[in-house]
Amino acid sequence: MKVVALLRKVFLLDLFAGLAVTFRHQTPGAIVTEQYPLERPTLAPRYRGQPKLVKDPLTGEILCNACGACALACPEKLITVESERDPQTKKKVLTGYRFDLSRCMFCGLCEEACPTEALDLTPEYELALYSREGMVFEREQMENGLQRKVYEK
Amino acid sequence: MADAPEEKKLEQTETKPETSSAPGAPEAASAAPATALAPAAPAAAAPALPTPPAPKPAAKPWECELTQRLKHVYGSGLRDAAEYVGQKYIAVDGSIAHEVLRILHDDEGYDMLSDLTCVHWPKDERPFEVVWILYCFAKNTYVRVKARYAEGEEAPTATNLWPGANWMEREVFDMFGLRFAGHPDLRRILLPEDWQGHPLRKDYDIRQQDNEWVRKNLGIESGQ
Amino acid sequence: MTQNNKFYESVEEVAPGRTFLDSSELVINMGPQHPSTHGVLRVILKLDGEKVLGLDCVIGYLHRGVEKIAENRTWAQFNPYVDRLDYVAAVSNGLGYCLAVEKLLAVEVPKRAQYLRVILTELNRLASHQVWLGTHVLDIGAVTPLFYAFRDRELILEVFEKYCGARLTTHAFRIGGCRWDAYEGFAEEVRKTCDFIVPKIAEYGELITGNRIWVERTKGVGVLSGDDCKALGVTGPMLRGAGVRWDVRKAQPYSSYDDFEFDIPIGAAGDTFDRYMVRLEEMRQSIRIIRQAVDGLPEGPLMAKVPKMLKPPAGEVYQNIEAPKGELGYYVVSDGGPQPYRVRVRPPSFINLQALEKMVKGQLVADVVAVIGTLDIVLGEVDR
Amino acid sequence: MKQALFGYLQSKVTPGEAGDMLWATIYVLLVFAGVALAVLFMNWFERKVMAHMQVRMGPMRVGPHGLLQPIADALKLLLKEDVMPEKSDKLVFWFAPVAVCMTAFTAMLVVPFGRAHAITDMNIGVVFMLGVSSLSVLSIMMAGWSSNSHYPLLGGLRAGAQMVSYEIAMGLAVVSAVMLTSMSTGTGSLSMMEIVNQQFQQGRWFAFSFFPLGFIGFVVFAIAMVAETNRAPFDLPEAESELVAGYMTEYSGFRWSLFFLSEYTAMIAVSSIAVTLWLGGWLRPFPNLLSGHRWDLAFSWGPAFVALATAALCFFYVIKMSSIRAMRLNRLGLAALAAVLGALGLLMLLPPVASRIQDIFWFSIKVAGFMYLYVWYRTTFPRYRFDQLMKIGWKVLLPVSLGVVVLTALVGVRHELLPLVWRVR
Repeated sequence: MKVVALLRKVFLLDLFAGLAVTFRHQTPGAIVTEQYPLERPTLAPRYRGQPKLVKDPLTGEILCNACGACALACPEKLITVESERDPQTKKKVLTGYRFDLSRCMFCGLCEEACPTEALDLTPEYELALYSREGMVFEREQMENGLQRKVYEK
Repeated sequence: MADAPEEKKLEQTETKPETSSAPGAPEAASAAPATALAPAAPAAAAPALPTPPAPKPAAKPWECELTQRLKHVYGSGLRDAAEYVGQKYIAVDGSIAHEVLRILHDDEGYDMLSDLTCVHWPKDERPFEVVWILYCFAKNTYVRVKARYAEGEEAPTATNLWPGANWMEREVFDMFGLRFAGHPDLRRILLPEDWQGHPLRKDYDIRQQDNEWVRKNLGIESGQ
Repeated sequence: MTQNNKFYESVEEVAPGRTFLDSSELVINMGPQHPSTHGVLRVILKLDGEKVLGLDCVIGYLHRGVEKIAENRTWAQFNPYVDRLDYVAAVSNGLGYCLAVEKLLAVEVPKRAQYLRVILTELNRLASHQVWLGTHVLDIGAVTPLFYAFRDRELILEVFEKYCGARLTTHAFRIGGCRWDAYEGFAEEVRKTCDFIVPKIAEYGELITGNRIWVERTKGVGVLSGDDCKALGVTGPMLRGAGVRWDVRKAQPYSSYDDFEFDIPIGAAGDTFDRYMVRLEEMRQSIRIIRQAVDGLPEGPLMAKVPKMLKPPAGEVYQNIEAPKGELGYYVVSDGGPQPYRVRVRPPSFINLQALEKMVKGQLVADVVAVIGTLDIVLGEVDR
Repeated sequence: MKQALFGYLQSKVTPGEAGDMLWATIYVLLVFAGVALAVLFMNWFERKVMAHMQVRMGPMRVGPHGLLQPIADALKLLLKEDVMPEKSDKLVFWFAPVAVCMTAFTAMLVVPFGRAHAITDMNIGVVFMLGVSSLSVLSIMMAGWSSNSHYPLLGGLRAGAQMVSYEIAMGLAVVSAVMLTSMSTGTGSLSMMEIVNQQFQQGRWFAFSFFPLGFIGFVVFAIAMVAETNRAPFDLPEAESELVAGYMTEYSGFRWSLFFLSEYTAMIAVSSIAVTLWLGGWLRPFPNLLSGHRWDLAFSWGPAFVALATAALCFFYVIKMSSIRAMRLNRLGLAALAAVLGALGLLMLLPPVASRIQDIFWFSIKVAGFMYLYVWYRTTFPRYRFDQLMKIGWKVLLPVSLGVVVLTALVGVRHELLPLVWRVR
């Protein structure tokens, strides 16, 4: 078999094999690039993206009972929950909710710790913002998402 | 992102149950809970569980030909030889650590030093507990050798037995400040050369580096 | 920052005024910002022309103090940080940490969770090897395999995204089992991924393995014998490339790896080419494991009975797994409190990187680049 | 006055030879503009072909399918600040890119684009081109040395050693081709025009004459030429992974683009030598085998066919492109391009235009083929290590080209050895 190996070596067959592979890939069908602003990918439902305070579909007010479990569970202590006790119902009502997205690593521990499924990390991934302070989400941003003007060229 | 340490200090003092180890051996590895004392911890931790939790794993003394020989040769030098959750370890006195390692390397055929690290027990008078994790390819077994060193004391280097220990010892020096006698090139490996303090010590305070930096570069006392 | 070490006595310090051109040897700085150091690794090379006289690795640029962070987080809270160690094989890091803590708690993870963990870890090994292949071959000059490898890796990241919600830093497992069940269509998608990737591995071979330039650039380069590996503590594909048939999944089986049969590829000469072949074969073996695990996925619960606030009994455990880079070990010490007392990560990349000097002394500059590629180091794990 | 101005047009000789300075300068400007345009197109072509081979799209944003990308790059490079390192040797640092551009463009002086379409036709044409292209080694080493930093120095030295050693193999391969020119008239010639005419008279491209020998000489030249221009498997002087960017590391902005320009020009120059010597310069394929009026007509429609084909392709993509507002301008641009190409194609169908265009067309198609090879190599092959590169240069290419020269000589002189190879008329 030495001769065949020698012939292969002399006639550069291994180089041509490599060339054939790259040539084969030139068909337009093989291209995998996605033109981002035109074709926007839809992500999996479990994707851990922008946090949102879930609203009860029937009554419209948020499910959060201001227990602060998420604030405790967060490794980076990014969430601050402010609440006050409602005199009649003796139950805590959520007044302020701050979520500092600049240091969040989207680990999902807050979502797990929430007893009433009020906090949900949505598959929304476009989180670019203009200022560092803007990264701290207040309560209304948490409820109805980022109000940001998306420019259509 | 370094976390403010005082909160941790609060955490650490109030919950660390000082399970006293076997009476009489003061520096026994406090990590190895005494078998004799009735374990109080698990009952309190999960009162509501209907079924009692699995019996708390405890360190069973580990008797085998090797430990006999070591006990025979070193007597009190061999502090403890036990097996915890199926993992065998021997705690030896700092001074004889190197010989034990050499015996394990040459006679017992532990040809790979899988890991070398250190644990800081500030309460002990010998705070630095150096851990060698050895592996023997022939017998496919792991063994852990532990030894304790005081503040200024020098641990023996393992680079002559396993060259792989070089960087690991440099890292222990970098993180704990424990010097290794006979190490070819002992200097900091992860942190910059002129870093103040050794971070992985329990009593390490990040501000000490900031103050140093401010003093050196700006010439004023740091306001923190 | 004066380097008070003898190694840095380049000419400028020895004879100020004379430029670097006057000295016989050249001290050049490869990194920390350099196209082929796989992250922020700085290698100071002492060259005689093109030949490497000596080198010194300066690391620590990506040091985040993960082990110190561990001491200020609860057991469950530290889990996401572990993904950031070897960010290319995040799932394996998570598996190692969870197994270590479960061993501390002496908790038995249900069979279904174990199988799910095996599937995801092996998929992650594939993805990690593909990143290795892409960057290693790119350093030696062929730019195309990188894009083919990343195209195939995309399918695996898709499975991760659908299963646990993140592509790279997955935080896929919890202490005591898995949090999510396999989403519907999980089995078909994993099978489809495997069927897609097997012919692609053959295609990498066609494009690279036969290529004489590749063979010349890798055969006999960066040789490390089996005994050197053992002495230096080098593990993983580096050790197997040197002919030692040792894999933690076979030697100390964990997470029901002993239910699957797969074989361990080994090389002969312990050079870059053998390690390349070992890793390619490992990708095929991983696919074999995945197929067996997906077919045999048992029904059953996902989480073991683990209290919400973990307080493992005081004690210490060393748990190691076979990460794509080598033996990844966790030496975990608990003092009975809600927070780990000490978490030590045995980083395979850090220990394998030590062998760089031995493998490259006397070779050429181009080989330093090839050897860094074959070491397959990730600086997140080297610096911790 | 008119005679003085347009007198040259009737003559069948290159302007340089006819001594007509006006038309010579016009030709120089034409060739300079043509090569610059080719370099711009080559920039786009390389990125697109490489992208498609790597399952990605390549530039798509600037203009339809990235057609305006080269212009954007050129503009960017002009506006970018070109840094001159403080400790560098200022004069040499400044002069290096100028010198490399000068040598690259002077090599284009004798390239025969058509029957009389060359700036001048020296009787030492080929040697002149090789001599000038070897000058570029000097400027690359100047660039490497003057940057006064480690990587460029290593890159410059590597370039010096590599180009010198591959020039010998190239020279010998050229010698074997030039020897073939003497087969019919007894006296060979170095002038590029003459070489092509010889191939026409001998009725065979030199790549196929004396069958194995000519082809081996051609392959040796093709390999040496890739090494000469520091490309693909031999691009060690600017090996990204080791030397960051080799001798070009310290350059930025306009100076860097000069290096870039000269690299592509050198590629065009060297592949035009290969085309002229082995693939019959401007001769259309099978000039003798398929001769006769009908074939001439068919081949003369070559350029028109190519122009119309690209116009159809552009039109197809105009339809396929998504019709949202953002892409409207791109679609418009592409449609305009399709219209222009279509008109050009139709224009080329007219016989007078066809016959003039044909020579230049066939020459540039062959050079374009070589360009495609360059890009194809760069996509596929890993990089040689420096000692392996020198080993191939000295131990493989040099003996092979020496053997080819000796054998060609033997076969040429002793016709009776011909049974081994095809008989020459």
